[in-house]
Amino acid sequence: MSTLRYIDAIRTALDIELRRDPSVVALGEDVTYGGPFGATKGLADTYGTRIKDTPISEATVMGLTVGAALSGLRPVMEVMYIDFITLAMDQLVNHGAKLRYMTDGLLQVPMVIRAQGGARGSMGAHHSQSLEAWFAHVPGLTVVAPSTPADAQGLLQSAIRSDDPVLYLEHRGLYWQKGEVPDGDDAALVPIGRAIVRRAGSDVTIASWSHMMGAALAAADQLAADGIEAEVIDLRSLLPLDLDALLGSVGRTGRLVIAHEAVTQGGLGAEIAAQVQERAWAELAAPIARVGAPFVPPPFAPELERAFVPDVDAIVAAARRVLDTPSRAARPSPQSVEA
Amino acid sequence: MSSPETSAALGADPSDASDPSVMSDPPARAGWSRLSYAEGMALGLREALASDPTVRLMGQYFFGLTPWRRLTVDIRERFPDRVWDPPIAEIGYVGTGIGAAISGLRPIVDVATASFIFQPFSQVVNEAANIHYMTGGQTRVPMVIHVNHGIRGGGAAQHSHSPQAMLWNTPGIKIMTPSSARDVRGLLRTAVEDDNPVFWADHAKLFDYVDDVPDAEERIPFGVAEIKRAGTDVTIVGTSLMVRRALEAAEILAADGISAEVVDPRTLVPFDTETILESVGRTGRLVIVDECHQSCGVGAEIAARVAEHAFDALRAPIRRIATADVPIPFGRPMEELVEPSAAKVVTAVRSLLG
Amino acid sequence: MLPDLPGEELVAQLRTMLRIRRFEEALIRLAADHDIGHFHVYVGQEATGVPALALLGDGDVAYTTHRNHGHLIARGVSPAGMVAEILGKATGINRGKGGTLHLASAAHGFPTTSSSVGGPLPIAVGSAFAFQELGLDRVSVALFGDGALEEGAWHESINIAAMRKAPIIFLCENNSLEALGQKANEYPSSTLAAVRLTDLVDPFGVPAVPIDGTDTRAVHEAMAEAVQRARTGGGPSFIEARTVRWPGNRPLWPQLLTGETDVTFAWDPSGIPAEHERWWSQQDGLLRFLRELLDAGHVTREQAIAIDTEARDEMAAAVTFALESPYPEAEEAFEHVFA
Amino acid sequence: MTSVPDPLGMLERMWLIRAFEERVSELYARNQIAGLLHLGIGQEGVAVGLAWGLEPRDRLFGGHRAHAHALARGADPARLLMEIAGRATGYCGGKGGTMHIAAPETGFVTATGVVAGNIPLALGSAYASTVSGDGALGVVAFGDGAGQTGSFHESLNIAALWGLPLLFVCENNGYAEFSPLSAHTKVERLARHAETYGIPAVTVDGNDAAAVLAAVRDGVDRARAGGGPTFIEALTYRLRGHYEGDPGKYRELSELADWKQKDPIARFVADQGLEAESPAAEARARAIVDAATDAALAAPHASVDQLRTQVTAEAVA
Repeated sequence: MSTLRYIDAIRTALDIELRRDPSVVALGEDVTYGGPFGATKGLADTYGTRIKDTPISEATVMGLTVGAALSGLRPVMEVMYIDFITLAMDQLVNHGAKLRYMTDGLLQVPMVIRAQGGARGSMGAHHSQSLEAWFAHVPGLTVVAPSTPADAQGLLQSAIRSDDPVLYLEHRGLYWQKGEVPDGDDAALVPIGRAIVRRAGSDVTIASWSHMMGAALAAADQLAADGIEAEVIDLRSLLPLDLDALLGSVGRTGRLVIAHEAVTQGGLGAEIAAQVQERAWAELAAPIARVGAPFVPPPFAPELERAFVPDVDAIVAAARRVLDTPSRAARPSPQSVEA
Repeated sequence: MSSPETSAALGADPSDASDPSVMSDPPARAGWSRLSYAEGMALGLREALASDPTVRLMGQYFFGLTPWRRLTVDIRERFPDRVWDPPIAEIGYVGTGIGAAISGLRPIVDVATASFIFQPFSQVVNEAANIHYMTGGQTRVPMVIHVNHGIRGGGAAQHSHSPQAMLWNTPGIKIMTPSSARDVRGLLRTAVEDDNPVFWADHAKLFDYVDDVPDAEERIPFGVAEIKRAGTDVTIVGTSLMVRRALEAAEILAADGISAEVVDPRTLVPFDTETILESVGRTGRLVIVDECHQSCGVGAEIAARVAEHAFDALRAPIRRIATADVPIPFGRPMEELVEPSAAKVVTAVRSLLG
Repeated sequence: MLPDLPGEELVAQLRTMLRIRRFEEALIRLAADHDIGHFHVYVGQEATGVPALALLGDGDVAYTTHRNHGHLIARGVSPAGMVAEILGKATGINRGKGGTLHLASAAHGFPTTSSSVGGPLPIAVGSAFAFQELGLDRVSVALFGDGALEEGAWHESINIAAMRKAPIIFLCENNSLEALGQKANEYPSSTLAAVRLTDLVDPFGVPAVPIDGTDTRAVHEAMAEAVQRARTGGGPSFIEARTVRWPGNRPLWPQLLTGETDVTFAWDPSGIPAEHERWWSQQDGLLRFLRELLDAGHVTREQAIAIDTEARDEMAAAVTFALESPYPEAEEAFEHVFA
Repeated sequence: MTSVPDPLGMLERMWLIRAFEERVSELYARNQIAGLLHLGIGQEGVAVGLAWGLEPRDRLFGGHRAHAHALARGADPARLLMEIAGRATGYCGGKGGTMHIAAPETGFVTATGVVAGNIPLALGSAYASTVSGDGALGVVAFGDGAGQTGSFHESLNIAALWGLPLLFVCENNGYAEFSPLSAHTKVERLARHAETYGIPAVTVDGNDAAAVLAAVRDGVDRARAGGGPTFIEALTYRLRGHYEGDPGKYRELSELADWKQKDPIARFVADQGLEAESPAAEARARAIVDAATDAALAAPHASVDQLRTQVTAEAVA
């Protein structure tokens, strides 16, 4: 085990995979310098031209990454702020995500898009968004969002080894957090599509991911002080979702709160709620509560930014709300549910 | 009744198109006309151009490549200086539309096939949607961005998108998804007069549907759902073309003695949650039919809201009928399998009623 | 050389340049004690923006970028409201919702400011389009750095502007001389293959001139010609104003590496520190302009010091105003999503 | 006259493309093919001149008008037609269709339905070969409509900056969708843009397959020698509309008649002295297309069982 910061874990994952596999390359604006936060710092010293600076041409660099992936490389592209992925949406959505399907598997696109986001540090509406729901809406993509250094390393290694286009979402509010990471080339690997229970409990399930996990765990601590045991699930993988883990937990607790930093409306919480209400109909004792950002662009002022990002109190309040709903054991049983 | 969708197939010469005056039945009642959806669109565009000299059309594929595109020719003849054909440079011309809106015009910008919205996505979601907010309310962007969305027949993965769910997750842009000649005309008038960017999603397979439209000018407010068919046993919420599929399903269900209520939200932003909750309060059951992909689609948000706010009224889980979570395949049998259909709605309703 | 303008106008431009310089210096000092996030300053480019924007009239618009502070002051926006905005205060010009990246003042002809590289270019073309269609005698100016030329938005925008003969001026402030990462082209730009930036313009038939961005006469004349061309139906123009990157702009966060500006350097080089001798004696456009004004007798040393003192005092007061201003109510976060 | 090493092979392939495209047009008119079809009749000279200058390992990316490019590189006409007709046995199992054909084993990697969307893909392919050292060139064919897109500019810049082994082949057929080029840009020759970035550029008569081949060889030689990208602008003409069913009313009939006089096949036959061989070559091509048609129409439609396969490498539920 080593103690690493989240950002160091990202760099370690890149280092391991670059060393293991000569087809891995890293591309992006200023990546030889290390990028704005140092995720790729020093890699160019070891791997030379396999660390490649690009012009500020997001659309083309995304397409170039797709083209490199279907020509034998495993490129890892860094999008400096996820907001700028909007400039490259056509190449990501219309090409990277679809080429395997459109060609019925004649082509494959083993690439990773690293992008960081989140409303931290007063960067305003063009540098602060959480956009995972867009990508969880696009068939063909895989979307992961680690919350700990161990997952940051393990999921990035798995993403690079995956034969699919993976969107790897970092949160810059996590970069300096430290955690234990297993040593070795394969020890840290985290399978894609598998959630993890961060805290066991029986009264209410709180599902979250990325930076909001910290608030979710803090909320569980607060609830525990009142004797309420919350089970906290870190989804980690957003497409595909580990629905079995969620349904298992909700089967025990009967209550679900979904907390994310993205705008609530049209967010991934909606998809989770829609699936769980359908498939855990009989077990649900109370309405599913969603905690997310209001339907506004990320504001700049620190006060407004704090008001925009959901906090521990919001999660606690949502948990209390669903716990206050009288249990409905006598809910009618579901009809046959189509797969 | 044979579906008019088939006649919207691509590729026929406009001169082969049936004359709309022949297609349209005599007016149903005084002061109303029977118009196809495409004619309703054209009427709305003409009225908007006539009523406000600052309205401009940027682009020329409002009617896609369907025979109805001759209506664009008609508009161009009436307003020769008000239509601009930009190059294939969506970033450039959508941005041009934004700047023009900031500086005194009310442009209606056509991005044509909805899949192409991903080219100027940054202009739409980072610029148009944010400007009013980022400037603390100083600057307004009164523009309409038009697309033809959805599975239109052989469009495959790059010409069949329904991107409105992604934009529903994007604060600052209004969204209209009309389903009838009357709605598209009336909503368009409201959209053009709105001081915000409005995303206007049409479906080429709607163009031939004929409905009554008032002869007088009409503006339909945003955020007001319409109950397209009243019923008591189940609520079916549909958007855009899926309203038609929902109505077909309701017809089939009626033959079995099942009374379905069909609700058309008409706009996603703002969204009329109340009307749906009221309907579900009466029926206790909800099926949502929408053409976005299911994962994080329009149906997800509606289901999550209703599941939270009508928890006690619901007598069965909410079912979503959406486009399957695969890129849109090209071959016909596969295409039919992925898209939402009346039959799928019927099956879902029956599963809820047992 | 000096523009062919009355002495009092030139002195007014000197005042504006000093106000910009003192604003940016005050901001850098403020950032040492207050977390104001990432910001970009206009130091070293005052001699471009001030004479260029002085040629615009009421109703003309300009679209600027992340490096916008100098442009706004040049057109009369209140520095106090700008600092307040940068601190996210309720009295900020964007009510705390934009911050340094998005400073805008519609009343002063800055309808919106985008921090997406290249993003404002087509929007600026759109304003020119509207002026044409509405028959208004107005021009639109796109202000951008050389990096924007790497974006596809640039190519699409100039093509449309050229097709339409739109009344627009593309004013590219290339501040990359002596910047990091230069390539061996005639004029440095980190990631463009074109030998000269103006080569990118030539195929479109748009008049394009490279000028020394510290030569106020060159700026004035190129801009006057471009404005005249736009107002008389001659279509777009492209100006590349070249300046040296101020050493304090090289770190990720701006720093006063050269020390604060000392106007006496203009006439007393003995005080210039050796390590920044080139900057203060040859590369700083503001001091060059002051030297030329002194030589031409438009201003005395005493007057220069007095103007500078006023500028310092104004900016100190602006900072005080901003610091003392209240933060916005959190509910402000929900305002202005829609008009 | 420029001599070419394999005139009969080139002629037969041009006839194959012509016969194939005419057949696709007929099938579409008979409603046996769905979708939005863009045919390249009249542009065979570019596709074949290009293909004959490449090696099998080189990777070509086509646009929405790419049947010709796939056939020129050696795609099986039957499997290609099956794909266009949405059959399970088509190259892409019926999932791609006309705008997304692929035959990677022939060096025709894929097509795209997005104008200019293929240019960055080819760029990435060329970049990959600089890393892997596999010696493959990236090659991209696109129309003049792509020249006004941002991706075009971004790609020229990166290709030049990085000195990528890449051929840009612009088929300037004078029309972007329904508009003459002059309505979309003031730039008459898109090769001008390439020169801006220091990319060697040449404009050739695209209806002269031999001239195209010569230009391609120059570019290929340069790229293989480490000399970076080359831009070839081939002037040609679309004898059909933008898509099948497009009445083409935006064009003058006299213009169409002029270009019919410059038919690339007739031109090649005359230039290469193949008058005696041409009828048999045409007959062979048409027979191949007849057989392909029979096979395609007899093939099973795409199976709905395959609907959810190949979305990702990991099977989806």
